[in-house]
Amino acid sequence: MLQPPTLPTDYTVKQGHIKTSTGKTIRTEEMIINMGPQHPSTHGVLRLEIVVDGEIIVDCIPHIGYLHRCFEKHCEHMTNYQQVIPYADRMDYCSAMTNEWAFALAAERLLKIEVPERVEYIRVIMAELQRIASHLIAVGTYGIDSGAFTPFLYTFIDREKILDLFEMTCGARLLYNYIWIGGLSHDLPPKFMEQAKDFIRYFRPRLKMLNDLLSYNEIFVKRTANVGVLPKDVAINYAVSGPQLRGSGVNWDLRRDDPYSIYHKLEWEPQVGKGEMGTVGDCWDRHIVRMHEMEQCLNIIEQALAGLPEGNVKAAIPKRIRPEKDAEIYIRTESSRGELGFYIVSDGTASPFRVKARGPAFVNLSVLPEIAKGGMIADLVLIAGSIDIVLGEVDR
Amino acid sequence: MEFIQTLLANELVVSILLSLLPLIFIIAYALVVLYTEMKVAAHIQDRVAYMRTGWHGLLQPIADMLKLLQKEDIIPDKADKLLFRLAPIIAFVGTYAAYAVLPFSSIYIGSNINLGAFFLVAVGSLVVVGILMAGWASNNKWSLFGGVRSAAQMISYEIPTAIAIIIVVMITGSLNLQDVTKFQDGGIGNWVVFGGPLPWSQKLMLMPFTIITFFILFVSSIAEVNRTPFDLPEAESELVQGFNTEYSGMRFAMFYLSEYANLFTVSAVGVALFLGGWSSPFGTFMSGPVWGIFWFVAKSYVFVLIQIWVRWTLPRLRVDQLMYVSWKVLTPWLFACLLSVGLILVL
Amino acid sequence: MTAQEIFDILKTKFGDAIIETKFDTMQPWVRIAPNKTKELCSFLRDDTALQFDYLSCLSGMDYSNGTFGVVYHLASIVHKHKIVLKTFCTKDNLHIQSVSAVWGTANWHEREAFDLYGIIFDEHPDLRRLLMPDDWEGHPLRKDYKVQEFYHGMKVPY
Amino acid sequence: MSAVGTYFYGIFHSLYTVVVGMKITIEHLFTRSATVQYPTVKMKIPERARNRLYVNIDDCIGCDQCSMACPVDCITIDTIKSTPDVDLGLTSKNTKKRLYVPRFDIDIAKCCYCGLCVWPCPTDCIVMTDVYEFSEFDRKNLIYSFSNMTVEEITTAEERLKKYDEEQAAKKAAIAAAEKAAASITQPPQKPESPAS
Repeated sequence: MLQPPTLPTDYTVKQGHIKTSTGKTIRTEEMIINMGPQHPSTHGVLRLEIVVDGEIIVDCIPHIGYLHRCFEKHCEHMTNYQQVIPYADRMDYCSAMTNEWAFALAAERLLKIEVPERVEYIRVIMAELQRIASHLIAVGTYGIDSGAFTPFLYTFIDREKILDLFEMTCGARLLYNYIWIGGLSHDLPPKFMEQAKDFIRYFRPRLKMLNDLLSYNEIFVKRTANVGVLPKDVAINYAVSGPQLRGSGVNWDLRRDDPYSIYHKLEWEPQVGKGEMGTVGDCWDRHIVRMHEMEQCLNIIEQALAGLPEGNVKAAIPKRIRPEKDAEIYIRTESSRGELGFYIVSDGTASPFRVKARGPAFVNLSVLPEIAKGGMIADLVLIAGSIDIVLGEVDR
Repeated sequence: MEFIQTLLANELVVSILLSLLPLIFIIAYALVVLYTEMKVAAHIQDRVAYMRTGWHGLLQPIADMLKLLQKEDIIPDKADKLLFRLAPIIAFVGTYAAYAVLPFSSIYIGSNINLGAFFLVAVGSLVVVGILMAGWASNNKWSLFGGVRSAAQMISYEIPTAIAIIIVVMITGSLNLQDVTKFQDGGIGNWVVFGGPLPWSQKLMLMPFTIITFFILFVSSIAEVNRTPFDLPEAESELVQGFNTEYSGMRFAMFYLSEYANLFTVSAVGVALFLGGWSSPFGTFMSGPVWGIFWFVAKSYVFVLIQIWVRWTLPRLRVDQLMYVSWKVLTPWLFACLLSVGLILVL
Repeated sequence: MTAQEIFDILKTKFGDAIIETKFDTMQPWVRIAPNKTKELCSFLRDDTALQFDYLSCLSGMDYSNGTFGVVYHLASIVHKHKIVLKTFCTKDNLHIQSVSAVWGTANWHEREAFDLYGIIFDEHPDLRRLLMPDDWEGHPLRKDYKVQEFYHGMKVPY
Repeated sequence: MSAVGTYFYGIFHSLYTVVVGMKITIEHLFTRSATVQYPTVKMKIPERARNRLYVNIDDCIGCDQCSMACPVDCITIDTIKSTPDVDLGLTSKNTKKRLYVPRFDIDIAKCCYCGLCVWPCPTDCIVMTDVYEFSEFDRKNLIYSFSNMTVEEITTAEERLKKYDEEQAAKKAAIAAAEKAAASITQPPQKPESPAS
């Protein structure tokens, strides 16, 4: 066995002295606190080892892996590619649809399958609905992080409506196994169009309400503006993606910049943080980018529903999935949290030789120590919340 | 029988028994407020809350209390055991003692001392000691944060509270809460929040300042009872319940009780000082000692409802913003009010 | 810029460090020497014509015949082109130069590769296990990995 | 804005947004709740709901495809071949059953409700039902056995197969022997190869 190299992060606590007004000297010491794994605002089982000077954070060391479920090892042991999809669902359980799409897309490119156009449209509708659902969780839990409990419940009411749509389509509410390699498991049910349109009509005013209740609430703005500022260059250097990158003012959306599926046919605008309330790239920007993105998602869904062609959704599902030997591909898609990439290497057998999942939450989290320093504990909670991590994807 | 009679004749025994009355009131009131809070919170959030125990879950608070009473009393191994045990009691005593001077009605007041308002401010800060103790004794860093935050917060917000009380005292001319209430007796127009029973010219000039003062007292009273948006000591998303993280069962219940009792105290202070206390808003209509209790409790209850409503709407402030609000907003505005009210009264 | 052009630039600049290029795959890749990664990647990032400022993915690999490797998927936000770099090492000499000084994101990716494959990234600032516990035995994603019987008295194989 | 202006604007703007928020919440205080009283009131489950698995064992032909499709290996199927003299009947799709299924266990605790097992089934005998309330106190109770064969039936089937196999083996041996004999009769024994010249 290889010995791991020495561990450089054994943090030595700095000590100092303070003179009081009476002339006494008091010894001060930084304090190391464990935040998590069982902490309500680490959104799962993230452990943050924070070094604090009073309430000011001096250093923050994330420890992950508490929810490691060996996704990559499992993939290598599946009997076929199709079986990976339920596992991919469980990576980012708040946004399962985009996960399975990413994997299916990678496998399709590997097998050189073209899917029917109807499938593409339905996938886009589903992925955008999922993005709204995922952002609703992000926004709602962000409300909780900031101390407002009520928006969380409101977002969950809206999310339920999306989950109803999903359940109606594929029978599952959270982990769908809906997007298959080469197609879909079910066609849309007859009432879907109507209900989806109802949802869009219902959801627009709700978004405004959420904005009034939370986003533009002065206390919330004061809590999040100018907090956890992630500058553009650091964001790119850390390969941050999704709403977090756009919140930092980088106009980068894989749906437009590395287009897949039918996104190039639809009209929409990536939302970018403008520093409306403070600095570009602060927590409020990341939050408002999510809020605006939901509106864009509604636009995309409307267009996709309008242009939905007829066709068979299972036409291209292959009987045997066996890519060429040594074929490999890295596909990146824009999931709810950012760039979700799958690197698949095939050895010509029915099961993949290697699957690497590049989770957006994993990469986005790695920038946390950079932006958390200098803030307060209360800020750290909000910074971690604004990254919108899902530990299932961080640990895979 | 005779023994009981002699016992009841004993002044000490009677006063002990009488002093138990507020305790019963606190517990009953806490249960009612608990129920209200849960129901209002739930309906604000489009839920329904308790529905199973009793009609619409009316018995649930009692069940909750019984559950807390019979839970195991866990004391952490590394805790400072004496302080740990003492803390909830001190916190509770702090709130309980305040009930001594609350004028429930024109005849029922625990102790009609001349320094009533002053006593309230003094005794109210005892809660800080209890909470700080709890935070320290738990030997938990998060609890310590909660305790220290609580101390800083309560001490900062004592100042606006005290100044607001001073303003009322300037208008009414007494520190005795019973006198303050009597001063406002005789209808809604005589309440201090609307300038008190003064000549119209003075009243109109005073009104903006008294309203501001009342509002500021309301804000700082929310902060004093550690409720959202000022719930930093508990802050479940940051400090995981702060100072009472390590408490369970009976001791936790005492903190809980003291929190709700405190909620009533601050509302009652606001009511007694600004909203006419036990006096009926309709002058002589529906007034009297028994109606007095009704009015006093009802007015405080409205106060509590508003606090609940605020709690389930707003996010939480950060420590520095909390201090900002206290020192840079509330206190200077109150000083301005103090000055203006003084000038108006002198004129 | 196409992969061909990028690889040509790299070849003229680095010569020997470019071991092999392959174009007939779905995504063309270039194999580089394991001890030159940092230098080469800094060039890729800083050169104005290339500007690969975005490290999409860094994956450890076990090619099951004693060869290990790391695959870098680079992208450029400015120029919107991507390339794939590969570097190989053998089981007896699992050393690859770290690129975490070039891209911050490589830090955690490399820690993950170290954790799951045991590839040692030289000059890495903080090479600890990432997903597995610090005292876990073996590197689970290797093809010949055998799970340990007990971990702190807990039975491991389920 | 000047510092003083910002100060006053900040205070009044905060109050304004707080009032806006409180207006929203008080409106919700008087709207209908979005939740239902679960055990007494139940949400309608759509037709396609994927919940507990059910196997119609009469239709099962023991092809093992569901078990192979399962990503978590929660289905265990044992089969015994039937002998030609036994007729196991037809499935509802009029295919002939050729295998006994003495064991068809689904460990529903492991099941991930992905529905992958439903699609490959040639006789549509494994389906996902809309039953979602099946919690148990003991995990063993979550292993559902769908096979309806008794122990005796299994043993007789096994014995019959054994016997049949033996018979077949004997027959085969006899045929082989007969062939050999026939071969030895029709063809003269091979001559030893002539030594290389």
